[in-house]
Amino acid sequence: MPVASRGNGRLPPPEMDIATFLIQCLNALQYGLLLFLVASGLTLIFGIMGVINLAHGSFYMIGAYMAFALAPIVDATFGGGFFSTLLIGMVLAVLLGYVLEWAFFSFLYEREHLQQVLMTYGLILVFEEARSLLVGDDVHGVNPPPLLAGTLPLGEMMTYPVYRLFVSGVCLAVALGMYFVFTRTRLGMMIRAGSANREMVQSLGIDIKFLYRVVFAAGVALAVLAGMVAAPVSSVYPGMGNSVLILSFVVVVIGGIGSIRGALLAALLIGVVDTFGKVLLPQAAGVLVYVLMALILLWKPDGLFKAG
Amino acid sequence: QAAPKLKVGLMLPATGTFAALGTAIENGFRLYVAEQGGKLGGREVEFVKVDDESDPAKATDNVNKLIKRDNVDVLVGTVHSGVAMAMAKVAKETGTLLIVPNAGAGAVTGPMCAPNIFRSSFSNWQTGYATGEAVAKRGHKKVATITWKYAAGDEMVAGFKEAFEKAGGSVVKELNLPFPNVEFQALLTDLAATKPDATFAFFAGGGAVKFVKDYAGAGLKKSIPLYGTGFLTDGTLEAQGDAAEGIFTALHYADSLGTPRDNAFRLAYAKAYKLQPDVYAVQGYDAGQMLGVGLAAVKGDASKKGEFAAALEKAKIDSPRGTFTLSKAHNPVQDFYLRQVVGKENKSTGLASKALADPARGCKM
Amino acid sequence: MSTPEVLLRGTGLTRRWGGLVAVDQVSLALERGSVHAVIGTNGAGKSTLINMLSGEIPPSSGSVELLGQDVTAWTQPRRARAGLGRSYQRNTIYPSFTVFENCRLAAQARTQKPWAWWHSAQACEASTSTARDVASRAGLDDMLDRASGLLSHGQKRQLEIAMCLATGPEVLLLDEPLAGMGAEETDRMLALLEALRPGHAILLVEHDMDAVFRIADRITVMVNGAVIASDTPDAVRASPEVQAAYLGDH
Amino acid sequence: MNRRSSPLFVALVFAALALFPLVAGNYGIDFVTKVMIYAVLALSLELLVGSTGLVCFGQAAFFGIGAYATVLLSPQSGAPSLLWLLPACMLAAGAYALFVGALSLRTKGVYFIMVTLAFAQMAYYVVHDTPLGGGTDGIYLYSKPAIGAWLDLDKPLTLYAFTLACLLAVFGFLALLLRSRFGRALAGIRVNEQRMRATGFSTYPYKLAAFVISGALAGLAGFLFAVKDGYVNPEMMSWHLSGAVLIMIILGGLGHLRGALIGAFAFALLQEFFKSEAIFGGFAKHWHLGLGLTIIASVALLPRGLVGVPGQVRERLVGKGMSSRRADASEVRNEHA
Amino acid sequence: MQLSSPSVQDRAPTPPQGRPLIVDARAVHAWYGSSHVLHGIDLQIARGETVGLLGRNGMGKSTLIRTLLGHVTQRDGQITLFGQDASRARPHEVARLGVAYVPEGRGVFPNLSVRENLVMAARRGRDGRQDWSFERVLETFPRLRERLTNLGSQLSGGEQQMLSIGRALMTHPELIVLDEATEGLAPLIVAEIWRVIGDIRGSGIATLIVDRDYRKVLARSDRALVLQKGQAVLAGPSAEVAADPTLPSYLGV
Ligand SMILES: Nc1ncnc2c1ncn2[C@@H]1O[C@H](COP(=O)(O)OP(=O)(O)OP(=O)(O)O)[C@@H](O)[C@H]1O
Ligand SMILES: Nc1ncnc2c1ncn2[C@@H]1O[C@H](COP(=O)(O)OP(=O)(O)OP(=O)(O)O)[C@@H](O)[C@H]1O
Ligand SMILES: [Mg+2]
Ligand SMILES: [Mg+2]
Repeated sequence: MPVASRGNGRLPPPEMDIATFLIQCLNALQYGLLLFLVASGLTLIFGIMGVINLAHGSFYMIGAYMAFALAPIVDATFGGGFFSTLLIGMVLAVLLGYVLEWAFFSFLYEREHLQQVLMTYGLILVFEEARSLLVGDDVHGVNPPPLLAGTLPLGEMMTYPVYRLFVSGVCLAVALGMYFVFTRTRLGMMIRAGSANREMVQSLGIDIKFLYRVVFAAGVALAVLAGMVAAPVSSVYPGMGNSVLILSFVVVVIGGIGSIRGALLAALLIGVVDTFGKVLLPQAAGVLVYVLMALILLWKPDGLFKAG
Repeated sequence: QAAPKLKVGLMLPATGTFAALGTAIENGFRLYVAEQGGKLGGREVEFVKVDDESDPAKATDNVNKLIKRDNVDVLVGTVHSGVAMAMAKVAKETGTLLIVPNAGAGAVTGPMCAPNIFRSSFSNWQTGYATGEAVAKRGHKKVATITWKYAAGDEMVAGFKEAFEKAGGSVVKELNLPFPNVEFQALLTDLAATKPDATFAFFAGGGAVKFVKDYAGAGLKKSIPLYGTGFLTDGTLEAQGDAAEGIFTALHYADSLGTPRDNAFRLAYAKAYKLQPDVYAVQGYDAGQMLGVGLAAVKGDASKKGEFAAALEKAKIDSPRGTFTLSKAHNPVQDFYLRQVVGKENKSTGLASKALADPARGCKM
Repeated sequence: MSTPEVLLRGTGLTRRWGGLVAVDQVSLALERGSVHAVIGTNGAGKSTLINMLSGEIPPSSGSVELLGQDVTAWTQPRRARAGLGRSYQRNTIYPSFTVFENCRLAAQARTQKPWAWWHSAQACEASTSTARDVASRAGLDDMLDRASGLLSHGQKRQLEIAMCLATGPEVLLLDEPLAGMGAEETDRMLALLEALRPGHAILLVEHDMDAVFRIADRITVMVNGAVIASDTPDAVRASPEVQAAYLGDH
Repeated sequence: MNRRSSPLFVALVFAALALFPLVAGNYGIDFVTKVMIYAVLALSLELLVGSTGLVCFGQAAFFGIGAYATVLLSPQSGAPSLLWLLPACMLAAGAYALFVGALSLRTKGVYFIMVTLAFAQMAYYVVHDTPLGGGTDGIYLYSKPAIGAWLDLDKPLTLYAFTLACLLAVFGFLALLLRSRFGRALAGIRVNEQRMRATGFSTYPYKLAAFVISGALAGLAGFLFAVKDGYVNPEMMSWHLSGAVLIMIILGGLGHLRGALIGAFAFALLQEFFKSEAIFGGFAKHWHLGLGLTIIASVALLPRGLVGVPGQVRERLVGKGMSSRRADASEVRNEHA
Repeated sequence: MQLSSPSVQDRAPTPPQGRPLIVDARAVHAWYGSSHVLHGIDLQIARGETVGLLGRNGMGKSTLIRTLLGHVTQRDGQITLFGQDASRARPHEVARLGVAYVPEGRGVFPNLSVRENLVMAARRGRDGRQDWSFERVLETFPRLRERLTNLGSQLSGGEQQMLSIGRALMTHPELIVLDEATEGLAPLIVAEIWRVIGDIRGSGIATLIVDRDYRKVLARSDRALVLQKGQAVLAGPSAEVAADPTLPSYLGV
């Protein structure tokens, strides 16, 4: 009997050549960037606006299902395929976010923060069920646009889907855009100020209600964008929102609430830990992210980058 | 005079990841009952449903609801193994008839086996074992396995390994990832570095879709053939698209088996639900058949468990998948097909394993 | 008179915030029976000094001695229990509690008995009577049952002082107690300090120069973290340096 | 704001619970037993969240540890004695709480929430991924604990009575605790920890003590749950349960012990209501929708949770609007801004 | 001119003839929940005028201000700002009319740097004025220049006060409302603030000021209003108010 199989889980320790190592680094990077994209909407609504948004996963799911359900309709009416679907999806998301903020959140800011937990929990249930009623409970795949459907050779036997590069690109663009808006523009300053003292912001002539409605809408749009962009990679299935929710919070919190740089770094760190953890420490792969979070927060109780 | 209605408790997932499976099983079951004119064993059937949410922490309560509140005569359920384990425990304690239409946990017809507990689907071990035989037969020597780290995955891999090593092959790498993580890239890279002859995979639902797509996307499909238990490509082909084309899997059912029995079933199902049936629908349907057979033997008196079990143990169930019998531990002894994805179908290419019985390790009955 | 007893002594206290030296080698001694005022430009480091003395933040270097013991390594609560009380420049109250409960909870710090979980806190005579007493001394008799978050700004300032007194400290570090108080309350507060003076050592940080010169026994002047003068009120008032840096034409 | 629970209401609730078995069937007893267990769990969390201001998102871990300890410590044959098994389970949960609390109390706010989640997830993966507790399929309890012959928790009615006694004991204990000096100190920590420290309270030991008590009480709930079901599964430690308990106490109304009680019952009853086929027929499978909409409506209409309903009704009757509350809240918040 | 509460009919605040009123509030009432805090107060401010608001702690000064600015929503009475009805206006609308607010307790944004606190507020005045540039604010408060990158929460109390005033100036208001603006400031800076108030008065900006130093307020303002338990008990030109024999009793001195 070959030596290699000596009972369950007792296989020779994994070893890695340079090429494999480099590919794994690429995987880690790419996964980290995807994570950031998924968490970006939360960074905005939770990290910067300060609304504890459990429904983030639902917005993400809505995005993914839009990519699936909207694409044929958009393609038939407007043409342009994937990219026009993205555009139209974002427009719808902004509308959705705007209306949601108006109907469900505008009166919550002055209340105890935990009320938001309850509200967004209710929203999760509603969205998940609405999804079930509208599109059913089946698993669906979404194809990347033909333009990005190719693969690139990687190592001896592997290839790398071009679409994943595109996802990483979108993520970097989102990260840069958010960073710029929040740290360099007055809009960003107003938003951050609003999370600290709404009354004073109003006293400076800023319509905080409108401002926050817009920001919330933008947060929803980002989550939906993430869902739509990730759909071809992750496929579309019931409960998909749930599975990204906690991880998104982990990203935002490890990075330091309110810090976009921090969130990006945290996402990349998780990417590395998860990727190499699965290969090098498969027994503990499930907890590694949480161990990472616990260690970082015990070391730096305010996350990697304190907001500011 | 009319006998009192027979209460059938359906404990299936109506929400969550497995909702679609729950629906298919229920449809199959109801189809059979409808075919019998709404009666089994001479008694009109009444359904009571509970959404088990695939949450084992709520499972005991949900079963109790059916047994204590609704006083059902028979329990049918469920998809999730952990939930099924809780059901089996209650069924065993209360003596209520239980037919498991999907969950493949070995224990249900192993250590937990009981005269009143039956399964119309498969055991995890069975599916893995059948695949192992098939992969060995196709001439592969070194295989890597990959699955989620949870009971079903472990059991399937164990079954696969048992058959594959028996046939002289060797498992060179066992890859796991935490359930329900779907980020496969790292493990695929690892797989490529290992260079096995073939890969054996078990995933289901969204995870299966993503895995198959990622496998193809990473270019491994061409160099390292992918095998799996049937769940890898069942109910997911539409979503997997081209990435699944050509993949071999083993399961106790296949699309367009072409037998008259299957054709009739598929036609009836499609007519009733405007949907194509899948393996889950078949399992639900057969749960109905098994109940019908048992109840016929006891003339609708569900309390005569001994006779009910005896009848089923002798019975040949005329399933759309092909006839099967029940083992001593009440698990189907059935044929497994080696299927290949062609177009949007899992086409049978022949038998992977004939009349395969679960060893029912740990069952004392 | 015997030699005055030093209750609190800071020696060589320094605090850096990044590159900024907020407090630079400051030493001072608070004696029983005297009011020691610390004045200085905005951002001179007065509050930071109080924070270091009370243990709220650790000094970058230097040491603190309380009632003859080196307490540099002690936590803030421990110093507080040993007899060090402070007030904050920014209101630091329990806004959702009543005024009475604010004071009572502060008084409870002296008899904590956390293990006595079957005793009602309200039944503790010592803390309730102290609470009433300090509230009345701070001029809050009429407000005992008001939620303290709903008080006017000046009333909150009064409460801030009441809570500091409730712990019965021997050493009081008061960070701008008069800020936000009207003329009447200012007078009341100065009378209160006057009454506390015997038996206590009081550090008073204030920008109200009339008040400072009325009550202080000794004045330390800080500019940019460093002490530029520490002397009797008259000497400080006369110092041209202090006038240029802080007092102006006062 | 003084938080006096209304003793009459609570007395009525407990009286109703005591009399309930007289009118209920088997299932009713089972169901209420379950809800009472959740109420114990909710109370344990209320001590942290509502009273101390520590939002713990890992309560399921202590619950699960209590439950797993029950099963793992029970001998294979013969009923274990309640007398040592129950304390042992609470001790096990309390010990983990001590460990988790000692570390996680270094952080604050949302960071604290996430660290407690992290530690709960670690416990979850230990039972999920290792054979220790039967892995993902869970393990069974073979014989239920008892004290001699007169208290056998295998009998549903006995279990009901025992659970009710536990609930009453926990409620009473917490009510006393919260009005004691210890409880007031916790309240002070919730509102303004900085001031607490400045007046001489070492807040860390206080918080840690609250955390351990809470963990042990959650362990008690876990024990009862394991005994009731005779089956434990890793999902008992998942964050979904931690979240659900949090939802219960928010729904009931934070800052009131009876809020936890009301919340646990309301949450369970709402689920049952919307799941009921008798009322909703085929639509019952979409029960999430009804539950979700109800929760949303309750947030919108009941700013103080369910416990605030009587007060709101009174205000309505007297004709006093809600704007006063809003002014108050914003004022109080700005204090910390 | 309108009269305020009956007891002071003879000393109604009459703004200088010919200058347009920018604030004209009549019979203003305000409530916090069920407690009635303001009982019908009249207040007029003309362009470029400095008006002082006096009274002991808790008499309703801040409440009057917050009512005018739209922060207190339970209110009654007629409020006209810059000729427009603002009885129900929301705070940001009031601010955009050209009213800047330096609240008691400062209201500095703790999570923004000093620079950001200032920059975010910048806005042109009603007539397009932009004389209060970032630079000019820093010249007025040099201490802030050294602290530009610090967060609001890292400032000393006085620095926060300077920042709050500087921020108000960056909005180029027509009326600046200072609620205890000199609290916690060193005497030199206080003198500087009073000088700035004089400056802006010179440039035609009106000021409504609350300050504990009532002598300074009366000396530097055109008119003054004294509140007692939510009612105006004295009102008129500052010199007259200062000379009123009842004044000390209202201020508790
Ligand atoms: N947490 C901090 N981080 C960085 N700098 C700080 C921090 N806290 C205070 N400072 C700086 O330290 C210096 C001293 O501040 P401190 O509050 O002690 O001044 P102060 O003398 O009390 O002034 P004021 O009279 O204005 O209250 C200030 O320049 C302030 O900006
Ligand atoms: N949010 C609130 N809710 C209820 N009552 C309040 C609220 N804010 C203030 N009050 C009360 O209204 C009265 C007037 O308060 P206001 O703040 O206007 O006083 P003030 O004259 O500004 O006093 P100070 O000089 O102390 O700032 C006070 O008695 C105060 O207790
Ligand atoms: Mg200071
Ligand atoms: Mg005021």
